[in-house]
Amino acid sequence: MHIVVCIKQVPDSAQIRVHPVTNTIMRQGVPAIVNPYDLFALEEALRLKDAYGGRVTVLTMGPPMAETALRKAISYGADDAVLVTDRAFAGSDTLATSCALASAITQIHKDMPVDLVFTGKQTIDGDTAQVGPGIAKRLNMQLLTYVSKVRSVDLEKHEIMVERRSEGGVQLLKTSTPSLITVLEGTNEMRFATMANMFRASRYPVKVWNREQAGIEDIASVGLKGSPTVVSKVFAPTPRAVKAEIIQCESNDPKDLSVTLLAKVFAKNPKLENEIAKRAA
Amino acid sequence: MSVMVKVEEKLFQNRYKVDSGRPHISIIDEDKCRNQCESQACTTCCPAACWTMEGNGQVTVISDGCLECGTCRIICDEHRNVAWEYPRGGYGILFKFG
Amino acid sequence: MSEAPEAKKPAGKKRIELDDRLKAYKGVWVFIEHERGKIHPVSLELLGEGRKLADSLGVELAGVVMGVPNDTTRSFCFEAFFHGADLCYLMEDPLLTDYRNEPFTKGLTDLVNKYQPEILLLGATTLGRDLAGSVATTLKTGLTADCTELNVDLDARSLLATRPTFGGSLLCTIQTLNYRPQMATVRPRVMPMPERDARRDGRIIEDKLGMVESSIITKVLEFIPDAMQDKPQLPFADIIVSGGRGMKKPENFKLIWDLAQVLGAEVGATRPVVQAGWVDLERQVGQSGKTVRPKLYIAAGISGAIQHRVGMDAADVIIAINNDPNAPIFDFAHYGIVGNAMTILPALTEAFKAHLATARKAG
Amino acid sequence: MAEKFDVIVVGAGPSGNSAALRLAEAGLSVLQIERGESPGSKNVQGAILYSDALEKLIPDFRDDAPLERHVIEQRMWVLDDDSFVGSHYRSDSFNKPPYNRYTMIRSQFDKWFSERVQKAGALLICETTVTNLLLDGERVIGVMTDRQGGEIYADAVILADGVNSLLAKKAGFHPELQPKDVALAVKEIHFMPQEVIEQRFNVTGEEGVVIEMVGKITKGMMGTGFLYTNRESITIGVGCMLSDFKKQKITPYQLLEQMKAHPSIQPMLAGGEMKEYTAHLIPEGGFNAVPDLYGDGWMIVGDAGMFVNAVHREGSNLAMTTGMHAADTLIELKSEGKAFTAENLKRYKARLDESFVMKDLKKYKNMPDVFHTNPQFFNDYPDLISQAARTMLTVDGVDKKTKEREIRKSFRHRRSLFGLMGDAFKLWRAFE
Repeated sequence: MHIVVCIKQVPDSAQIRVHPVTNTIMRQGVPAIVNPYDLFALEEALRLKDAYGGRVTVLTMGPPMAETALRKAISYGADDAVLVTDRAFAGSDTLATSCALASAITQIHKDMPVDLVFTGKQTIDGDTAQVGPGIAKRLNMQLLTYVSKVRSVDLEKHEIMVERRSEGGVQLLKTSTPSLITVLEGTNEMRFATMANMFRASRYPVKVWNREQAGIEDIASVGLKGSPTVVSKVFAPTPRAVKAEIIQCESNDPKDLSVTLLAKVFAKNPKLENEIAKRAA
Repeated sequence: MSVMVKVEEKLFQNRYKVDSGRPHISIIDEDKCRNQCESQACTTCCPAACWTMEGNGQVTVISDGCLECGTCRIICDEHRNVAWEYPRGGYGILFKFG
Repeated sequence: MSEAPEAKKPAGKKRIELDDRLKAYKGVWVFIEHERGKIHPVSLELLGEGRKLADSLGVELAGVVMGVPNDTTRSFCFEAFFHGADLCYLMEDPLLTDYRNEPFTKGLTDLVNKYQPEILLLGATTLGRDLAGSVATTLKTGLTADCTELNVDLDARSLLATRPTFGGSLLCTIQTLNYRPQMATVRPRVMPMPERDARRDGRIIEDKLGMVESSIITKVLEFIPDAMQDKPQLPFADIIVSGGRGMKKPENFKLIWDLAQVLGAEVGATRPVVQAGWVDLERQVGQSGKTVRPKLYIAAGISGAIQHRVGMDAADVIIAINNDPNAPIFDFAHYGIVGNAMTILPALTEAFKAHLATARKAG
Repeated sequence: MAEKFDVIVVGAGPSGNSAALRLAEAGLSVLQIERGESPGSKNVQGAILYSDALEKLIPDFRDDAPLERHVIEQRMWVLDDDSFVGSHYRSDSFNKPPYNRYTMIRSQFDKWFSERVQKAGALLICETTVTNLLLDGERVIGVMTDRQGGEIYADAVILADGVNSLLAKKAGFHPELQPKDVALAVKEIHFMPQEVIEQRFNVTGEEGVVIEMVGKITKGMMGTGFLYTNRESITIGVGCMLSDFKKQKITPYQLLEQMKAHPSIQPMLAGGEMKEYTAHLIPEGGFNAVPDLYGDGWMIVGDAGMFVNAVHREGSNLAMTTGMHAADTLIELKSEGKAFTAENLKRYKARLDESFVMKDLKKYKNMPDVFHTNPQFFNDYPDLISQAARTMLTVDGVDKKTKEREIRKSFRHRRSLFGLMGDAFKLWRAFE
């Protein structure tokens, strides 16, 4: 079984702060990490490999420094790693990204047929959840999003059974391979790499492909040209014109403050008073 | 001059990868902290306020916000009651600037 | 949508030239999501928003209903009319029983190609995101996920889709260039629910799916509904009492629960509090948690970081309690008390109790 | 099959990087193990880089090292509760390349340094904690890590694992540190626009300022405060002896917060945004606290070996120099075909004794004791000095001669004349 796991190197968005005064984004010291959602996909793929045998190839598109993310994936136990990087990819939106990744998967497939493609459910920087479905459609693979568990794989029949999270419950789905699975978060915990894999990762020669090597002939299908959407504006949320009315009273006693507050709130929002009274009754 | 400081506000700016369920610092003998230690210096000198003195006189440590400086271990020189290891590789504080 | 956006121009709208072929695309569509006999509220919220977009563009608003052939499915068209749709595209087929990507993608893609809407909106739910991503790629058009605000640039008839980015620290506006339809998914509870008007009516246009079961590879073997435990339903709560890091200790969160109980409210929390394990993930309000739209939101010990704000600032009334008078929460709360949440909360709980007792006597 | 190397270097800070660089350049097989996510992610320093030591290792370091500002001005402040008396030393000679001192941000610097090391051929493995040394009798034959299959072998292990020096302790090479031998420093980094920093500190371009502070900010504890200007940020911190923290039961972040609120310091930080809060121990035991530095198959370098000159606030340069000498010792022995035995590794100590490292430490060897036994240096004097300045500078109709007399009186009042002379003598002896 050959599983390709698509990962992305992202800024650790939890570390991004906006300057309170100037409202500008502060990028200093924001480290690049493997998209946390992708780690669930990688671990799920590694578990399948442990159970059924086969190989796991990690794939990413990004700047040269994204190699670090791939090396990390190797340390967890992935067998191969491919970095697709080219200036032509700059400005790619999700459609163009899925085009490039789909093409790279086709190239990987030539060396060793791909049975499954795994990705995280979304990235933490873009949060779009579109690249996975995009790759599946381009490669004409069965798409299984928000998968919480891979129940079984039948290699001979090319069948796979998964649990998929949907609104209000879980769908038990059966489909055939090749298929693309986006993995739900919290479904597993990434393993602690072995020493042998740490050595392997630090010596592994990551395959670096440019646009041609990734099999993308049409330059207009990637980068800015291949992106239907464009970011026209990035801005900080505007502060509400009127600031909070700060409740004050002479005593500054919590009790008096509370009573004053309620009187003010209910005087202005009589409906709210009825609402609360109704609930409390 | 007294200044209100919330160390949580400071630690919030830091980046951590917490190894949940595997604290890297622990108390060897809790009874020693309660009954034999007079200074309980760890509860005032830890720069990340990981150590607290509970109402019942017991000292507890929660190492999630630990800056891995070593103060608590060295300061416990009379009792040597702190089991102190570095966190597992890659876990713990991750300085953005250092 | 570019994933780590850099504005290509400092600000404002992008001048977009549209091919003649694409000028034929007209109308605003909302995909009506339903599961087990109920419309997902986000679809109705989108009808309200779609109505505004359609009116400003001078076009019709359509609902798209796909499901098994029965009265319930058909009744969703009428619900769509009551909430603002002018017409509905109805596709009924036994293959559309449970949601599966393949038949729904084909059905929706066919409808788009046949009737050519200029804007297509879906809820940012598991279903909506799955379907939107597939349809957009199949149509090779642009899709903006998780929007919090929609507008149109009338000159170019271009959808201006605004969404949080960089983990919610900033907002960005995204436009679809020379492609149609312009697709967007919108988070539940971000847009207000429109008034239901049962006198409204509309046209139903029916279409066939044109697939047979044997051509669909993925089979649903079973649906396991979530155990009916009382999971918090924050997005639909009318009153929420939330606590942040300013509550200092997990024990202090009891004060939040006490007030919530008196008000019949849900309890919410900020990300750091959830991360520290003081309350369940289900209760997290904000960018990486739930978006809420209650009538009353009480924020105690919450500084008001943007990550939290994007999840709750649509609340009708926000009351903030914080000991830092400069905390950003006071910039967008309606009422504020500067003080220690640990002493204010119990007093507030008592004040509500007393007030409700008087109200009950009077009523 | 367990891996085997000529040398394992534990830690990728300045001392470990220097050793690994040197060894790799000489063609030895080197494995460097770092417990942080990347080199620098566990490391804390003020930070000032003295170029001399690094220049010996990487002569062209200025071309691409991530340096912040070169220091053209050194200020010394003595603070009481609400004022300071200070001296500024600014010299144009500091402003002529090649510069001698730079401010830097350690996480960036260490990463850069490590890249150089890897380019030279050393293998780096991060996110891996060395938990123990592998011993064959007295001889160190490798390390044990916290990963499955974690035994790795080497002919020599260089311990560059920082001030806590857990590995040597576990192996029984030296005892636990004493609270009197380490200082605890806490600091914060505050970001603000470059222009603001330049205006506020009267510098342009890449020029920088360093302020060292003593006085009431340390509440009578032996220690100093510091403020360094980086390109777009300011580092502010305070460090005091751990034994004093313990004795006085002072909470470090409270101390820092009060220092930041000092009317002379607060305006320098106004408008900035704090982005990180760090704490670190500094080995300040000096010459007398330096442990055994070598044995069969092992050597200690950097902070782990107490190599800090507390008086001149030098550390990273000593770290680099000791790392370099440790490496050079191994390279020399290897070329002579000699084993890395304790007997042969004596040469490491000999090299250090010959270098400025030991000479400087020896020069100030009594310094720590002087301050430990004489708290007045950090307590009474700042008050007195600042009172003196205030008295002199206040125009109030009192003649200067009377003022001088008052100042002398106040000094004598707080410390007897005998005490004053004694202090001067002690200090002089320590520096001598």
